[in-house]
Amino acid sequence: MTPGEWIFIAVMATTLAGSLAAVLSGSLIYALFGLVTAMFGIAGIYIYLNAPFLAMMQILIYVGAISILIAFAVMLAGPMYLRPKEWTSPKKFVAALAVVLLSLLVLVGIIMGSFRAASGAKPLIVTTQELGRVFLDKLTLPFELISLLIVVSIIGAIMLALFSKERK
Amino acid sequence: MTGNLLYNNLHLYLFIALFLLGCGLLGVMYRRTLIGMLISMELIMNGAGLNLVALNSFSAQGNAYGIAFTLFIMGIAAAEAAIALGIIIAVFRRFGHIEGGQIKEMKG
Amino acid sequence: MGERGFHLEKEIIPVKFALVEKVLDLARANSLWPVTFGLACCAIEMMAAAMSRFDLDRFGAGVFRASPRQGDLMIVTGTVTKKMAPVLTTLYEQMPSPKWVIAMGNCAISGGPFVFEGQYNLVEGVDLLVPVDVYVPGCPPRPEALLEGFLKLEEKITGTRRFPRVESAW
Amino acid sequence: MIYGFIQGAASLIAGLGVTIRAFFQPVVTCQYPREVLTISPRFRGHTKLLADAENPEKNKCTACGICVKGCPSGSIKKVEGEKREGEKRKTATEYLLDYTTCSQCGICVEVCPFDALGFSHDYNGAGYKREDFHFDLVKQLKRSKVQ
Amino acid sequence: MVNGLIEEIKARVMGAEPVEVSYTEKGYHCALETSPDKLSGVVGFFDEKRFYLECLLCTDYTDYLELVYLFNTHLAPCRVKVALKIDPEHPVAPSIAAQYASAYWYEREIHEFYGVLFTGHPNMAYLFLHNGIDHYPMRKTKVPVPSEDQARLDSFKPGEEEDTFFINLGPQHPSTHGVLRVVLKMDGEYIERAEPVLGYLHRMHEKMAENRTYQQFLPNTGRMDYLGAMSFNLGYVLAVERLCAIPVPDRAKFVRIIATELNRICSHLLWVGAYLADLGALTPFLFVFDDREQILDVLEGVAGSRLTYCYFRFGGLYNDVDDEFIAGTRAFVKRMWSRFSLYEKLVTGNVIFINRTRGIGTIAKEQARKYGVSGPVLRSAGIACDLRKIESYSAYDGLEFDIPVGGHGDVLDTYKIRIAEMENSLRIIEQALAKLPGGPFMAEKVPKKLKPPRGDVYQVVETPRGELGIYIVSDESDGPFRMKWRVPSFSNLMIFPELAQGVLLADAVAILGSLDLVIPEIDR
Amino acid sequence: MVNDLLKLAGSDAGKMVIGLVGVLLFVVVNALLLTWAERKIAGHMQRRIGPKEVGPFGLIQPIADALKLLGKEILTPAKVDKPLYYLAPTLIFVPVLVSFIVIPFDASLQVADINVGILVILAFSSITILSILMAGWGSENKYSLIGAIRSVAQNIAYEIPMLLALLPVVMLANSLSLREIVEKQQGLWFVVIQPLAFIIYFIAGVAETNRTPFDLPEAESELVAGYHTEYSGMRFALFFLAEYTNIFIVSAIAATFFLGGYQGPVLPGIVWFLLKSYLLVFVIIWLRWTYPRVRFDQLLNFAWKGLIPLAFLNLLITGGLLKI
Repeated sequence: MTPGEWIFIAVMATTLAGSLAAVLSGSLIYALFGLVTAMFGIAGIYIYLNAPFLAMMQILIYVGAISILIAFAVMLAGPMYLRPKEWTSPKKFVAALAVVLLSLLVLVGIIMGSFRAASGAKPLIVTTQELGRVFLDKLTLPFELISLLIVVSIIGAIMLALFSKERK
Repeated sequence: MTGNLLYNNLHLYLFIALFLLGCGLLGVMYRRTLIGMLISMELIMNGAGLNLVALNSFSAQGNAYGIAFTLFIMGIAAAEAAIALGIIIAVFRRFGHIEGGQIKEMKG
Repeated sequence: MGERGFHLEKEIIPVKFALVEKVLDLARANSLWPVTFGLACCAIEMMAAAMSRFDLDRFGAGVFRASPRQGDLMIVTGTVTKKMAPVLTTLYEQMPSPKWVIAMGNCAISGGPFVFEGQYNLVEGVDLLVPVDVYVPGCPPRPEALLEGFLKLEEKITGTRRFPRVESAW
Repeated sequence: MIYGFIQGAASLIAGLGVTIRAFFQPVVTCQYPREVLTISPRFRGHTKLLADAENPEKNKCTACGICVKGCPSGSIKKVEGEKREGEKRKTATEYLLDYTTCSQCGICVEVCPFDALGFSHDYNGAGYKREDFHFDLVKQLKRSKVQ
Repeated sequence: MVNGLIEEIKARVMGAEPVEVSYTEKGYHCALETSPDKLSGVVGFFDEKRFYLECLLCTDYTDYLELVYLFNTHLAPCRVKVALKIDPEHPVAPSIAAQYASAYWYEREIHEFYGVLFTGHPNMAYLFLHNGIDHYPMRKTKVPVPSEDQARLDSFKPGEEEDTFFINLGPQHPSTHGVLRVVLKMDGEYIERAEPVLGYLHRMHEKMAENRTYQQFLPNTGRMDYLGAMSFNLGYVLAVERLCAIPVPDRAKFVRIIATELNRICSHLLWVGAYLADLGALTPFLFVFDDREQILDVLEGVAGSRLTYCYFRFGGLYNDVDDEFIAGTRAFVKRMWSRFSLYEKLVTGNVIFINRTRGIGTIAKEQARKYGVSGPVLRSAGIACDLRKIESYSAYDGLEFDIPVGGHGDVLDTYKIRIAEMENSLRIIEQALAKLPGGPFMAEKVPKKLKPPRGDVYQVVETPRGELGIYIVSDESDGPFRMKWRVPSFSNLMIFPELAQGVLLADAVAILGSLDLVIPEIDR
Repeated sequence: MVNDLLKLAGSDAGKMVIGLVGVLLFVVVNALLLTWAERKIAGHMQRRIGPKEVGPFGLIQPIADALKLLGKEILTPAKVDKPLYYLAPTLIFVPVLVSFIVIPFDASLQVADINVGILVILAFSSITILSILMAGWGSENKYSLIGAIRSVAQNIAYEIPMLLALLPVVMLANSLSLREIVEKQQGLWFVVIQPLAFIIYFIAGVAETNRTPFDLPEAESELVAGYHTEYSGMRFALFFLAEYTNIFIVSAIAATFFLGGYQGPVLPGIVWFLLKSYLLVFVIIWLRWTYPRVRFDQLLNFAWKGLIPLAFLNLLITGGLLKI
């Protein structure tokens, strides 16, 4: 195997481990850092899929914005000195077991399948310019809608925060 | 030669996406706090995005719709996180905790 | 046990590598970051020693850290009361070794002018609480005396004196 | 509002001007061990015994004990003297001062009826032991004579 | 004013017998004795007349305890001493904390030092003392603390409420300038409640005074407020001079003024620096120390010490000033006048500084009266009360200076007032230097051993931080029977919990800094 | 793109390693130099000398400090959340190293010219926040926690104007690669066309590096030492190192984007680049020793109500003018 493959395996393992940690860890802050790890892994995968722009956006948005927002929520919503605890009951082990078994099953299936249907095709290269053109030529309406959505959601979030402050 | 490389295999990407989806679903079901659920939701969204990009890279005919839609997903995720943050704070102020299962009274 | 009832042993590295240790000592002596621990009058003179006129920073000792975790040297400047004593020992314990203590001013050394019969609130000397390396007497001592204290401490750490001695008129 | 903004920016730039000017001005530091400030002649260090003007070998203290009573913090631990031949008063042979409890107030110097005490200009003492500053002023006087 | 007041008290308050006393001998205008049941009526009268509670103290005369309430008005001095005798076996007195907020801490202090229980006081927890105390320290006879009161020694327990976020500001924190501890109950970055805990530098000055002679206490004065040591020294010397009726030569009076004003500039300078350091700017701190060193050089030249001068003696000075001092002072005054523009550019005009300080910690006039604040903090509220002018002592009445007042009562005002006060101090120094008379610097007949007549005396001076009052009771021995220091920082700090309520942590630090606290003075 | 990476990773691994070692070396030397410079500049601004007695002009001072910190007892407070506490100081180094990979020191002196270069820096800089968060949360200290929360809020607020200020330059240069942006400034520095963007970027950059007047996360008079209150010895040194490297990175990006990077007459490119960067570093240090700290709400208001609308306006105008 080439070094590139080894790195790919590492990236994949990071992603899987991160997502598992995000779901299974007992403390929310660990879950959050699991999510961050998974996001980095996915960014790495995007690089392998020849979408470096997307990879960087992934980090910028998920790590730089969303996880920070969640971290904020963790800190604001738990009183600061109390660490919000997640499920640490036997349920956890049941769930972990379920996930592991399920994924093993899937993995076996995939490996069987992939040997049969290895496409061998090289991933497509999409440049940033092309991406921009797609956005502004063909997907103008969704693009605008998304911006509208974000604006609305920001206003909504502010309203929610303000509204609840009044109630207090 | 490149065709045999591990990372040129579509199925592997799909597997990762599926795994993320599974993890996310489990999290949404079993997580007790709203924030935990939110984290799991993000995993699901990422799985979907990964799926789109992978399919776009391997089977689209030279267009970039998949990547574009992944970017849309990111936008939606950001919006969702903002809203969720608002809701979580509101819920916390209202109920004093953020445990989803314990929130019974939804009106007012 | 030390003479005043506490453990004076300060070394944390059991096996000493002579040269490494020497270089480290040289570095430590030239980079004594004090914890800001101002108690009373002498604290003002300690500040004065760090200010433009005297400039402790020349010896690399001007980095006053507010967190005890990042300091090497505790300058006890002023009267230690019985209410303050537990705080002082806690702060001392929070500092990572190797660490040093300068008792600045007569109050810190012995309770100073505030000792009288029947006093109910004074610790008569900070060396009853933590091991003191250098004593700087005075009420308050001039900033030069504190600088001299730093030089004395350097001398203690490295074993040699790098700076000229200033003999004051008796 | 725009005016306020400009005014604020101007004030910030004025502040920068002050510091950069100081940057190019000469330093005011006295580099202590290499150069020393002149200490005022009235500087109150710890007390010292003064030598008799007529007989420099002898100090002026008569061990009367007034300073011991006058000292607010009991720093003067012990004053003893002996009467020598041909003199009217005693001369101190031992004068123990615990400098670590002294407050340098100068009351002892003021109350001394024989003007036997003065202030030393020892301004930069530092030592490794408390006991370094328990002075015997009679001995110190002799030592300073030797130097 | 005094006569009218006496008549009015007689008319309005049942059974009160006020007597006029000689101000020059006693330091207060009117004395009045009352009993516990009538206290509330008397206090109510003064409250209605807009007097402020200057000081509340207790004296142990062995066979009875005497509580002394000193009331005064801000602009026309009319100090009334209200005395209340209570039984030392069962010391109980009604609390007046509801009428005067400043009594809240004074009563706590008396409770822990004398064991007087104030009925109706909301919180009798200890302010100063540590856990090992088993007797009331200031009582003349050793009275053990009853076991049920021992629990109160732990003055503050933040651990009681588990669900809240507490922050301990201090006792060793960069922004408290020493060893003040403030327990903050937080709501995020906002402060819900602030509770100062004192006593980390309680050096027993008042107890020590009872064990020492008048001369022997002199060095303590400089250590109580090490930044305004001259003012404290002056206050003590004036009080003893009043008690023993010692005349002071004119030259000494003027030198005292020069030295005190130099020291005042010194103190204000240090405040400016330390305050800016609180706000995060360190360079002004070093600039002010540069100026300060010039003053210290001048003062060391005459007093022989840089910080704890102990320069004034009963009846005069420790030693005379020389030409070098006068030349040095002139040079400093000249230099200082030119430095203000630098501070203007670096600090006063700075938009960040203005935004940090404007509109926070606002004190209203009524609030200032209730809490008995003094000094620049009081003047920032718009009350032009400066004891140098209003109750002129030493030779201040011959000198011309202004009393800067603020309009808003916020932190920025206190800053501006302190800067203006420095300018006024420079003016005073210039005038005093011009007027400096010759002659002796020491009164001729000052006995070596002071044996003042029986009685009490009160003396105020305006220190850099505000009103300092010294109350001395003499029993004809050579040392004071009781000495009480009414210190400005103590009453200024009292207002902090109210000002800090609901503000950001950063603002609380700014407000705390603006009060210009010197902790050894509070703790005494 | 992948091929580039693979080439670097596989056949050209040597070059990569050399680049990384060089970057590491530069990071350390730069941070040591900056601590010395900071103390020396601060000293002279306050009319004192600063480090002097340790080595010539006190130049050995930072080495002594570093050695001392290395020789300190490795102290882990009992209450800390260990994984977070340990990970934070190391994690804070990732963005630092990644950023150096794409910064062009000279026309040929760049570890890798990635075509989304600026995005790499911006994306990875968010790890800094995460590690501050870990440090604050993991320390189990209230001051640390408040410092961390402040830091997060501050970074969110200032990342946006930072990005918005860089966008007009990207539009002008029509590229995300740092080298190309520098090349486009052959004749005219972008600071001439985009003065407003430069100022906004610089302010936001100062805020991102937590320097006075925006040093709230480690506000000494309020929070003791902020998020690194509980760190001692080498771990604390890592935070320090990262902080100074971040200052350099912010200055370097400003130099690259607005001041023509390594472009300049006579002198070699790297000299110009370092000269411009260190000039900006000097300005940042200069600011620190002049101003008081702003308050938390003022800080956020300044970003949300001042910088962001201004940056948007600037972006719109630039876009409009470009179309015309």
